[in-house]
Amino acid sequence: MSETAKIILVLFQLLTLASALLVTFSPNILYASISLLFAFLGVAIMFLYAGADFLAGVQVVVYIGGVTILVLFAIMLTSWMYQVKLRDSRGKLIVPLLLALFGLLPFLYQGAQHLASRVLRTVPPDFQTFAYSPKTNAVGEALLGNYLLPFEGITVLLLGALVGAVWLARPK
Amino acid sequence: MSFLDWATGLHGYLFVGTILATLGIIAVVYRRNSIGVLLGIELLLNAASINFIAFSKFRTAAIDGQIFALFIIIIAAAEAAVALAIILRLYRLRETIDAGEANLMRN
Amino acid sequence: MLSWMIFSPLIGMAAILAMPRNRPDMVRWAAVITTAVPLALGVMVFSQFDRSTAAMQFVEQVSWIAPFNIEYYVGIDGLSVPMVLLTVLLSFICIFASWNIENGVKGYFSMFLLLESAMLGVFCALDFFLFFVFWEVMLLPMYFLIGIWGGANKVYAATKFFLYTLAGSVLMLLVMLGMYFTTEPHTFNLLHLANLHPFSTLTMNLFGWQLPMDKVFFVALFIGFAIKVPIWPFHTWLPWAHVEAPTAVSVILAGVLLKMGTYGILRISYPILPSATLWAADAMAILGVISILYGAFCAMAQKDLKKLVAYSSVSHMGYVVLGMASLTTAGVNGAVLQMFNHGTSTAMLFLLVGVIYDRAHHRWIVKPDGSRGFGGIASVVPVYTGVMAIAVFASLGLPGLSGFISEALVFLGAFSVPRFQMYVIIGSLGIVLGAAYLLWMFMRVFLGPLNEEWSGLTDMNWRERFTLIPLTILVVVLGVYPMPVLKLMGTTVAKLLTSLT
Amino acid sequence: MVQNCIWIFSLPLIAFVLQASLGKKLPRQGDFISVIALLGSFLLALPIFLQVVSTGNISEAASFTWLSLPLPIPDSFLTSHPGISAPTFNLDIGILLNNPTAIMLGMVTFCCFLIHLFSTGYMKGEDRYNMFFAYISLFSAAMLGLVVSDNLFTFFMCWEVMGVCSYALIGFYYKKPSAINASIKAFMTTRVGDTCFFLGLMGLYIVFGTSNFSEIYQGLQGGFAEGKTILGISALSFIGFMIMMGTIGKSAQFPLQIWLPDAMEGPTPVSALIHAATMVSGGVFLLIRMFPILEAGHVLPIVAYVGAITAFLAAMVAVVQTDIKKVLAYSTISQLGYMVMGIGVGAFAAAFMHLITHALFKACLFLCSGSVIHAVHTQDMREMGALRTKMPLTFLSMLIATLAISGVPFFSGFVSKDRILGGALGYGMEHQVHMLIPILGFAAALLTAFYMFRLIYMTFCGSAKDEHKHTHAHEMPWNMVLPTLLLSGLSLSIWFAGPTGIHGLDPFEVHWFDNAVAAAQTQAGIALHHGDEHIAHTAHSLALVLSLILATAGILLATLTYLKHAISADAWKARLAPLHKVLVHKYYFDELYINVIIQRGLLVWNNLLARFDDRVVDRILVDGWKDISMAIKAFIGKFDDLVVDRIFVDGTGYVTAAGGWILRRFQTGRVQQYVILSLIGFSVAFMCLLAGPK
Repeated sequence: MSETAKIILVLFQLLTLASALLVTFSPNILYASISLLFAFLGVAIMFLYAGADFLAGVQVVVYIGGVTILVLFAIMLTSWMYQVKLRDSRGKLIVPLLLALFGLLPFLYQGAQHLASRVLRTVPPDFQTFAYSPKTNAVGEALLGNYLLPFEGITVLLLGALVGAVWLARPK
Repeated sequence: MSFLDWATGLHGYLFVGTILATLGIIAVVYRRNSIGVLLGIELLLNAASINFIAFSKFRTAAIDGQIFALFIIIIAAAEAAVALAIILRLYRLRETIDAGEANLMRN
Repeated sequence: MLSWMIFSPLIGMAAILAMPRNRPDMVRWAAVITTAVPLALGVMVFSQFDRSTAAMQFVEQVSWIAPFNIEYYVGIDGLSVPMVLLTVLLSFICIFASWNIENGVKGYFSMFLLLESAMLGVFCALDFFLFFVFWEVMLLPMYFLIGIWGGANKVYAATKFFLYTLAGSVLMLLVMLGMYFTTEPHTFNLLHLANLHPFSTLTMNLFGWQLPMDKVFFVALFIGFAIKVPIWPFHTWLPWAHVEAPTAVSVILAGVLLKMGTYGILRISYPILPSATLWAADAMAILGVISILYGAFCAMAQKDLKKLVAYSSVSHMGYVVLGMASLTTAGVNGAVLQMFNHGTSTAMLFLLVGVIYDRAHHRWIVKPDGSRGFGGIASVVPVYTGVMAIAVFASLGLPGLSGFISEALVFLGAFSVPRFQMYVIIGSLGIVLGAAYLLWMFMRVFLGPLNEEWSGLTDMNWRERFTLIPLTILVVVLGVYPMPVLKLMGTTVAKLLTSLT
Repeated sequence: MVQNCIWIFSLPLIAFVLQASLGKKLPRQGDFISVIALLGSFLLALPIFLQVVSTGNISEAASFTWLSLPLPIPDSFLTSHPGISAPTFNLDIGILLNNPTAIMLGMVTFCCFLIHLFSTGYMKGEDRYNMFFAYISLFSAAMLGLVVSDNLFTFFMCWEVMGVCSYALIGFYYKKPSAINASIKAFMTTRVGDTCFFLGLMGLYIVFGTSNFSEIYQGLQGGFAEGKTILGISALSFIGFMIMMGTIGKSAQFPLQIWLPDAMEGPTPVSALIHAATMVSGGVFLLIRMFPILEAGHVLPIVAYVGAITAFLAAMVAVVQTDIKKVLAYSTISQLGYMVMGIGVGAFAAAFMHLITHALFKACLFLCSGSVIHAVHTQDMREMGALRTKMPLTFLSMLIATLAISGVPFFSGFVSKDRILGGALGYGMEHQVHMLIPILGFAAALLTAFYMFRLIYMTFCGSAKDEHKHTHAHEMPWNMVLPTLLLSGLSLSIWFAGPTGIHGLDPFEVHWFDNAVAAAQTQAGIALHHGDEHIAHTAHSLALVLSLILATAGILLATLTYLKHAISADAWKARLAPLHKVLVHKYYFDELYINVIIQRGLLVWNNLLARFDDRVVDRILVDGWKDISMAIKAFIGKFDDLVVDRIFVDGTGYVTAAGGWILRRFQTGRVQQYVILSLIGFSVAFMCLLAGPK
């Protein structure tokens, strides 16, 4: 990868992180939802750079197109946030923050780095060809080949969720 | 090795994944608004996908990782739908979607 | 034959239990027939018994619990034949003696028959386990007979009797198991144990002390049997049991049950633990003499007729123990004869006390408050007085009646052992005291001016006379010519003593 | 002859059985059965007696094994000696007919028959009339059994049966409390003596292995019992002493004489039969049978002393008695004392003769007193008097018997008593230290004469004290008078030693008794130490003179005080008041035995022991276990309730509840808090994983 590509990737990673920060800490839920959108976009780009182009597309379609809009709808249907600004438990954030910084983060980070360094010791032979080859037909073959059973299972799940959501949200 | 190599390599992907996961958990835990909780969950799921994709590229160079990420995305969508339906129901019942109020399950 | 004799009462019992409740007379006659069967068998046994050998006769041996090689091993020899005859006779008589039991007639007679079969079992058992089983089975009916049909505080007496004897039999159980496990081919068979008797060499650890095994076994068995005899320190249950038991039960208790203890010692302790017997002979003699004197002294102080006779039984059984302890031919033969004679004479005494109790409903020679209980009733009930005189003089040891011969033999046997001579002289005081308390009782109750309160007494009816006639005949005949009974036991006692000396 | 003995012995026994069973129903209540039975026995005994009188020697025996017990012999012994059958311990009983037996048979059957005849009259009209005859015929059977038995075992058996008969007969009027007390006192005292006799018998068995007389005699000669000891002392003296105790009990000698006077409660024929002629003399007969043992056991001196003391003491008390039968009772004790003394000093033949003569005249005395009592219905001499005219025949026989007993020549008493006193004097002269024995003997002789004549004068002579009784007195019918006359006839000395009865001076000397007894001694192998002839001869002649003087003195004194009233009895009584009081109370023996030993000693001890037995042994030792177990049960119950239940079980419940309460606080219902908690848990686990060992 060329240098500029790497820079673009880093930029998008920073975008993802910043939007993720906004999602968790912004007092207004609407802003949080929109920042979530951008976070998904950053993630899609990262997928792209990781050679998962089909997934990046799916990500964009499903997450950005679907889930975020769904969330916006939910916000509008529920708490007229204009009148009622849910008072976040601002004061109480100090404890989780500390916990995260000193408790969770160092260990997750150290674990990941340790894992990564061990993984990178052996680079798979067809690294290059895989990284930059289109994956759609591979995914298609895999879905209907090795992963036929989960594919079918997931369809049943979607059906269940669909029916459930409709029944749950029906008007009285 | 430079910062760029680091960031765009496996380490960068894992670093972003970790941060996203941590922020996701904090959101889930401390968001008063149940929709905020939902957002947190979405973040978490994406962090997982990042990891799958990263390892799919840097470790196995095989499609499996991506298949998993695909399934995560599908499930996340279904889950979001159902969750929002529950939130609407909650709102209709309790006139509020404050996660703290929904404590019927207490002792 | 023997098994028929032991278990025929049980068949009778079953028949009685099946009878309707409202027909007491039917139950009574059934009981009579049931006890008549062993009596007949007993007579057959007596006639067919071979007096010349000391071996077991009428033997029946069937393996009962194979893994622990416990056998149903039954047989009789010179030692058990007199006892069996006594049991069979007394049981038959006691059925008639308990003719006026009113409440729970079925229960009473079934318990009685169970008691009879248990007693016969004990006397015929040759397997230690079987012996112990019958010993325990015998306790049960006695407890109910005294506990339900007894006198004032009958429950106290019944419980005391039961627990006291049970404590004794616990010791016996321990010894039984001890013997079972120390013998090489684990066996309960008394005859094998007698041949092996390895216990004299072994020692056992008892609470840390290293004690010779046979002596420990002997002492334990002795305590178990002494409670039954009863010998001096363990006798306190006897007056209670007798005072509270109904007439027929106290006849059986005195006539047969007291002999179980001495029979047990002769059947088990003597042949199996000869060295321990020699060691303990002195102690037994001393205890015997103490029992004689203690029983006599206490008897003199009693105000209740039955208690007096009970204490006299303690005294008479003291003679048996003294005779046994002397380990001489005359002594042991005398002891076994005394067991038989005491059985008949005391049975008569208790039957007679029962007769007067049925009529006057009290037994006071002198009422507790000092006023006269009975007085001068001889003029009112002459026949009763006559038979009572015979009974009194028989147990007194008047020559010509059965009591004297056995006492004479016991003293002869004991006196021929140099170191027992002093005991015999002290024991002979027992004869004088025996005469004293019995005649003093006879005088206060029968002679002297008539106490008007009891002028209404009626003399004995034919049923009561029927119960007493056989015993009187036995007492007189055995007094004049004791050989029929002595011939039975002679050879067995000789063999027993050869194994001891 | 042995068959006769069996019949002599069993005839009265059969009479007893018949009488006891069907007595009531027979005419005259069956008294004729026993009288005829006794007559039969007498007639059977007569030839035996006559043979002894004529030939002076009879000796037959027959025995059978009554009891045999196999002795423990190891089987090895039997197999090695096939010939011998297993040895057994045999107890043989049978009949021994030798001179003493024959003489005794003669006397006993004769007396019993006469007394039976007498009692048919005396007891007429009494209730239980038939039982009376049953008892006396059983008694006669027992006495005869005792006389003929060849061993000490049956001797003892008959001895005790006699004791029971005397108990039954003394207590015949069982309605009178005094009678039954007397009967039980008699039985108990004799029982004490019998037990000692029994122990002596046991001793015999140990030493000789048998109780047969002839075997014992041979054993003694064969030095069978040399080294043997019982309880340390020599076996023979132990046996001798015990047998003497038996005699003391039965013949009412010194320590145990309290029962005989009270035995007078029984009807008079009983007193005559039992307490004069037969039973009490049975004791002396035992000494005669067992003389060799006594001699070998060196017990004779003790016997002599007992005899002498009894004779003297009893005579003293007889002097102050007012009841006619009591006087005779004490005189019997005194005469028995004489016999025992006679045996003690070795005058074996004299004692035996005195036994026979005394039986005859004492029986006569009792029967006469019986007639007197029957006539005046009282036993108190002070209410009698001048019966001489009313009852001449009874008076005559009583006078003859009194003369005999007080030792007047021409009468049998003199013959035997003089010989005893002679023997005693000889013994005294030989062993100076024992001089006391003859002195007591002679003193007793004086007293005997005195109280016997006192009795005669108070009853028959003088003035009638009680008119009413006097007028009613009348002579008895033939069946009561005849026996007394016959007995008094036999009290003459001619039957025993010639008319004058003085040895050596008498022309028509009769020696059947002496040679019969001499023959008996050779049979028994008794070598009587004759000491040196000279002393014996002088002693006899001196004794002859002395006894004559004393007898006349006694009679003189009695006539002076009671007939002529020259000496006032009351004055002497006042002067010797303390002695009189002691004598009246019979030396306080009764009080000593009855009140002290029985009442305060035995009965108190019995009540104490019975209470001890009830309280201590029963309550504490046995029921104590109940209390202990109750205490343990209560403790365990409490412990179980408090500790186990409260602390452990409820405790855990409490802890869990508390835990539950704490944990509940965490279930706030807010999902987010659950996530936090799981996060904390996750991080802690993660930290452990990383910090853990590599």
